[in-house]
Amino acid sequence: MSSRTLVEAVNDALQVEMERDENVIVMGEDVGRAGGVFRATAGLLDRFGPDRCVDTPLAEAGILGTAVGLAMAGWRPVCEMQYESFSYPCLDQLICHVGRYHWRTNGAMDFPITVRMPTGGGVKAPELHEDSPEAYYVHTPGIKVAIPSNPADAKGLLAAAIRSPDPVVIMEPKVLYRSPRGEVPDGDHVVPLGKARIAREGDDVTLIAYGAMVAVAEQAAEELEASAEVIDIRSLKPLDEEALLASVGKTGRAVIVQEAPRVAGFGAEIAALLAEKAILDLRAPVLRVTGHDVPFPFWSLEDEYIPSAARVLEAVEQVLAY
Amino acid sequence: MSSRTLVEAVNDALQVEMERDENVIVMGEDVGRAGGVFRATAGLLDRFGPDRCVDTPLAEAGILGTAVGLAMAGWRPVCEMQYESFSYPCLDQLICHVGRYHWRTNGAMDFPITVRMPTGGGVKAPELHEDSPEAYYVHTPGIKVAIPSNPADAKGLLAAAIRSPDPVVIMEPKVLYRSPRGEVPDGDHVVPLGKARIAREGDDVTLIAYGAMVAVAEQAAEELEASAEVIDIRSLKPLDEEALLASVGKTGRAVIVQEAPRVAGFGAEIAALLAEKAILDLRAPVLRVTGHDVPFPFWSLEDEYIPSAARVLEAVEQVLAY
Amino acid sequence: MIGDGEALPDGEVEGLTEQDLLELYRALVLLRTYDERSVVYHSQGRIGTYAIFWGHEAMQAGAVLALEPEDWVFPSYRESAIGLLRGMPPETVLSWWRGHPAGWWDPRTYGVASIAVPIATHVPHAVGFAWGKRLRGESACAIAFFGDGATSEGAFHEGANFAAVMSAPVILLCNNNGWAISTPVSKQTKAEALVDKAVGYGMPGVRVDGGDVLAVYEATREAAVRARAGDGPTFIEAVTYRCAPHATADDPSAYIDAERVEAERQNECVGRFERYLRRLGLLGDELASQIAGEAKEALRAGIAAAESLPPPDPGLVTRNAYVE
Amino acid sequence: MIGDGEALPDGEVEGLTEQDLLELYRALVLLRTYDERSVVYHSQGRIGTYAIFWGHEAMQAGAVLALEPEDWVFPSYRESAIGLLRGMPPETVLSWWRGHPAGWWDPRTYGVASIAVPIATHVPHAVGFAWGKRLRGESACAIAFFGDGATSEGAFHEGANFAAVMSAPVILLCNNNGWAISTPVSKQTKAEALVDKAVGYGMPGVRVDGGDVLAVYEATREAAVRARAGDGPTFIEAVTYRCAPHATADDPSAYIDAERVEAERQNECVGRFERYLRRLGLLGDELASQIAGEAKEALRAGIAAAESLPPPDPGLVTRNAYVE
Ligand SMILES: Cc1ncc(C[n+]2csc(CCOP(=O)(O)OP(=O)(O)O)c2C)c(N)n1
Ligand SMILES: Cc1ncc(C[n+]2csc(CCOP(=O)(O)OP(=O)(O)O)c2C)c(N)n1
Ligand SMILES: [Mg+2]
Ligand SMILES: [Mg+2]
Repeated sequence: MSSRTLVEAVNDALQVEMERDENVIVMGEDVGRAGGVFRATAGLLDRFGPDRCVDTPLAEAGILGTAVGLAMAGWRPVCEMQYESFSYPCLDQLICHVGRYHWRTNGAMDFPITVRMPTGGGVKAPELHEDSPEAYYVHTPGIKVAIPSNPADAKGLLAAAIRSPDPVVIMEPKVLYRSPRGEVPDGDHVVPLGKARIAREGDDVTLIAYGAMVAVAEQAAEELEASAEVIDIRSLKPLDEEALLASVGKTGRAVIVQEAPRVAGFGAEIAALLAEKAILDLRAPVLRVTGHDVPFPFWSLEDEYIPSAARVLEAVEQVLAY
Repeated sequence: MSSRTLVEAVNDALQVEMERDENVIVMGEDVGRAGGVFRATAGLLDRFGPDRCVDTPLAEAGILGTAVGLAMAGWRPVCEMQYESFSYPCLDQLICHVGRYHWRTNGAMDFPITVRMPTGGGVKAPELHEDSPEAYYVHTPGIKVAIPSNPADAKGLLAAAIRSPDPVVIMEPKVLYRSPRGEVPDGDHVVPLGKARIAREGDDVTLIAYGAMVAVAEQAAEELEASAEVIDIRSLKPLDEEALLASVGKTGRAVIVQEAPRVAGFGAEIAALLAEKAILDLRAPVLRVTGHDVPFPFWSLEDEYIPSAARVLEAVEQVLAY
Repeated sequence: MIGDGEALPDGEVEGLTEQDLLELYRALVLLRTYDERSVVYHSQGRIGTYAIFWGHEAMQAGAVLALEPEDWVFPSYRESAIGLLRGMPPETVLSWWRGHPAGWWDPRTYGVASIAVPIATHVPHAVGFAWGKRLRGESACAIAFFGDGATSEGAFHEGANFAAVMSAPVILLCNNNGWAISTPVSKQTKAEALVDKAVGYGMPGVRVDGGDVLAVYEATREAAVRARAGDGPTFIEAVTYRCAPHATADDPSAYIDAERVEAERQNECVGRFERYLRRLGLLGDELASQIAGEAKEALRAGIAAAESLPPPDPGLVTRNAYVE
Repeated sequence: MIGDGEALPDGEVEGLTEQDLLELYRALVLLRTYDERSVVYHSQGRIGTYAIFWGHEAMQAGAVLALEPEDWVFPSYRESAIGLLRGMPPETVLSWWRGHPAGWWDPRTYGVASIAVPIATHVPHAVGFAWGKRLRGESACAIAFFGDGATSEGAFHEGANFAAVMSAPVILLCNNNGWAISTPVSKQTKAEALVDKAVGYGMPGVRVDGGDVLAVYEATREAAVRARAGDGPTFIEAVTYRCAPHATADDPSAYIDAERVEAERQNECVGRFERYLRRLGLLGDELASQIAGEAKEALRAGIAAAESLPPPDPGLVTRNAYVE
């Protein structure tokens, strides 16, 4: 165990996985000499050389598109998108090829491609540095998506992604990159995709969150009179339905917290799951506390946009009223 | 009134709106001389000339990106994406700029851009000609989305989109392009965005669908013993919540039909809406009948993938059992 | 411009044996037969919409036969049957056009990637593959086929730039057939020639007569030598002309120049090479009809095999999106 | 290459009056002052992360002052303060970097589009605007500023190609400052010069010394004349060097060549033009310090105004996504 920040845990995962499998290749803008704008890839160039830690031209679709070809040549590319909003140019490759190529070969050929990117707001950055686009990725067939909420999971989920034969998108909440620190297992550490984490046990209401919103949900739970269970989804796709249904089966109430814009966001999928499979358990409406259907604001207003513990508490009070 | 196919109705809308407003400009791949691969833009080049019906280079991001500039110069661009799957390259412009630029000017400048594309399966076409990507568009702030299920709405919704000061994506179910025909009002005909249509009245269960799935829902309703109400959403964003809540308030049961892959599809948003605002009315689980979380199959299997009346009936029987 | 659309003979290519020349001819005839039969099968409702490549056979065969078996081919829908030159059975390609999952294949079996439907998006795949092989110290290179219209796409640009920067052993073969559906190349670019684009990527560019199989062969072979020597990618513009509709669903009458089409058909690439071989005395009526017969038989057997396949397993619609 | 990095004087530009030259100088000083003050404000926590453009002032001012007021400017984050040359108050730009909605503006007010954060995505906007103006029979043209790294993006490629095909009256001004954050231009392209890319689009390309304000002015003016004459777009490569970190958040020590930076700083563009004006006898200490004072005062007033703005209306987070 070592105490690490989330970005240090990401770097640790890359070091361990590159050491473990010489087919792992890290590529992206400024990942080499500079070690990444968040230092997630620091030290990889010196340790593994320019063939396995590649500074690419400034072209996201080119990065992901060539990664498809690299996978065909036997590599396991780990592509960094410098910010989530700059991953949009690669959606075309992701939807048309990354999520389809294994299927297109009747399951014969694997495409073990990992795409990792910082995500979300709270860092007072200029426009288009604070989006939360996970819904685009989750809706795409053939793609798996995980979002860690702490350093240990950041390492374990990234390791699972790199070892997975399937394409996985890992979105790292950039607001958590440098704090808080957490205890991270040294060496091999894998957190399997598809398993949620019960961040806090409780009986009266289930707060469902992922990424940076887990801490917000935990804070709300802390301030709450009633007993709230907090579930950290971790793996959006595949989704740990059992964990969610078990908790809501127990509490009968659910509040979903999502930073992304509300409409057709991932929270809707969770609510839909509950409306289908937990309807008899539900004693109250399923509420979503989310960002707004408006672009992420200029950062002086970001705290008004990002769900706060206060907004979560409001929703919880509402569902507890039933 | 004239009897028209859906694609003829689209063409009629373009003719009427281009005549009505000389700032409307149609652009896209093969929209000019060829009149579009589905003939949606037939006759526009001859009638309005090459300045207002533009054959563009083969570059979707370039089409939408230059449309942003054309709007800045006072034009109302109507961009055709040749097939829905070829709209993926323009997602970057759509998310970064089309949906954000009005907001970015503090609401000062309008971007009346329409993007229209054929969508969905059922036409026995090669790979990537039969996707249903509406969720990507609906989730994007600043974008409105409508999907017609019949010729009259195809004309009216497109007219509304072209006249709207906001960017609107119109997705035309290509399986309906050439049949059935329908009565379409001549001349001015606008179907306001944000209003659903009750396709069939009923009391026991509400079938919620849009685009090509409306006919599937209607067929299921037809074959059903019980009395089913069928709602044609038409406008996915803005969404007619009142119409949905009123119907489910009456029936207490809802089945959502969506052709797109299930996870985080638009149907999830509808289910989430009901789980939040209709929970006390719901007497049964909210079920979704959808495509699978797998790429749209080779066309010999498309009928296995696309929701069928039989699959809808199965779901309806389930909810009626409660 | 290597090759010469007018004068014949097309001139010899160093190192090509008579057997090689006949092999090229067999490849041309096989592709031509595949294409012509497919149009018939479509009209008979035995396959779905089909992208015709009549007149592009020399461009396809000349390039592929100039490569080594270890080299990978990245086709667009326009080169759907190019796997036949790598031993892929016709029923596989016919199944693709029949919308049957038997139309999928494992790219490793033939060194042929899946057919790319979205324009230009496979260019970066070929580049990444070639780059990846080079990183492994292997000598394989890759070739990507794409059209004139594809050069307008960002995917082409990003792929070409990566190719040059990574000095990937890849050949970018642009089939300039003058049209992107109804859009003439003059509306696609203001460049005098598509090969001019090579300059901006800092890679060598070659312009060849795509109807001259030997010219394409030679240009491709030289590009492959450069690639294997570590000198990076080459852009080849193969000038052809689309004498047929874009696809069976397309009616070009609205936009095409019928006279030009007629002229091009007169000078079509298979007959042109056949006349050349006959002049060289390498081909006589007997051998010609034998080769034609073999190709016809291959297609007859191919469509029979495709049609005798059991209907696909419905369970497939929920499978193969993920390994796990 | 127009302009000359070494020898001085930079030579005269036909038609430029002494007033014009002094106006150019005022613009340079204003931009330089804005940039240097911003770095200070950032260190004081008065603005957020900031993209430094020290050394790029000549490239920006030379281009914008060569245009007409009707012409639109499409800046990247690197030209965030370019609106100042169009009468935009410093507090607007400072507010942008302070993350305050007062940093948004109506592009029509100054003929300056919003700052483009995603690389190269604004190139098609400038092209569409110019094309649209031409369609209206108006004489306005547009200029897009972007960097060397931006040339690798598909958005640049598609925009440039549209510009040529539509013969849009647009100027594509590539600020080649040698770096994309930590990535040198040598890893961005294999082309000998970025201007080589113009060939592939069939548009004229010019390479100028971006540190020579008169060279940039002249090249831009000529491009604008071509554009207004209906002769379409021009690609201008302005060769500069990034003497500062990419942004206040960046530490270039890991990758930059300190000596080269020092050399470039010695030859920085504002001092260079100042020495030229002094040699011409157009500028003396008094006028120089007056101009410097005006700029300082503008910034002092600007930051004061920005800091005295009321906090933004929280209600904004739910507004302005839609007109209706
Ligand atoms: C990204 C994308 N946009 C549009 C299409 C539709 N489409 C299919 S073929 C074609 C024309 C392609 O022209 P070209 O690149 O010259 O190749 P050719 O068909 O002539 O071989 C178009 C626009 C597509 N398949 N992919
Ligand atoms: C699409 C996109 N990808 C990545 C980034 C992150 N980023 C910001 S500046 C920059 C480097 C840009 O270099 P260049 O184009 O040369 O412009 P310069 O910063 O040198 O002015 C990068 C990669 C971005 N803003 N947009
Ligand atoms: Mg073509
Ligand atoms: Mg730069």
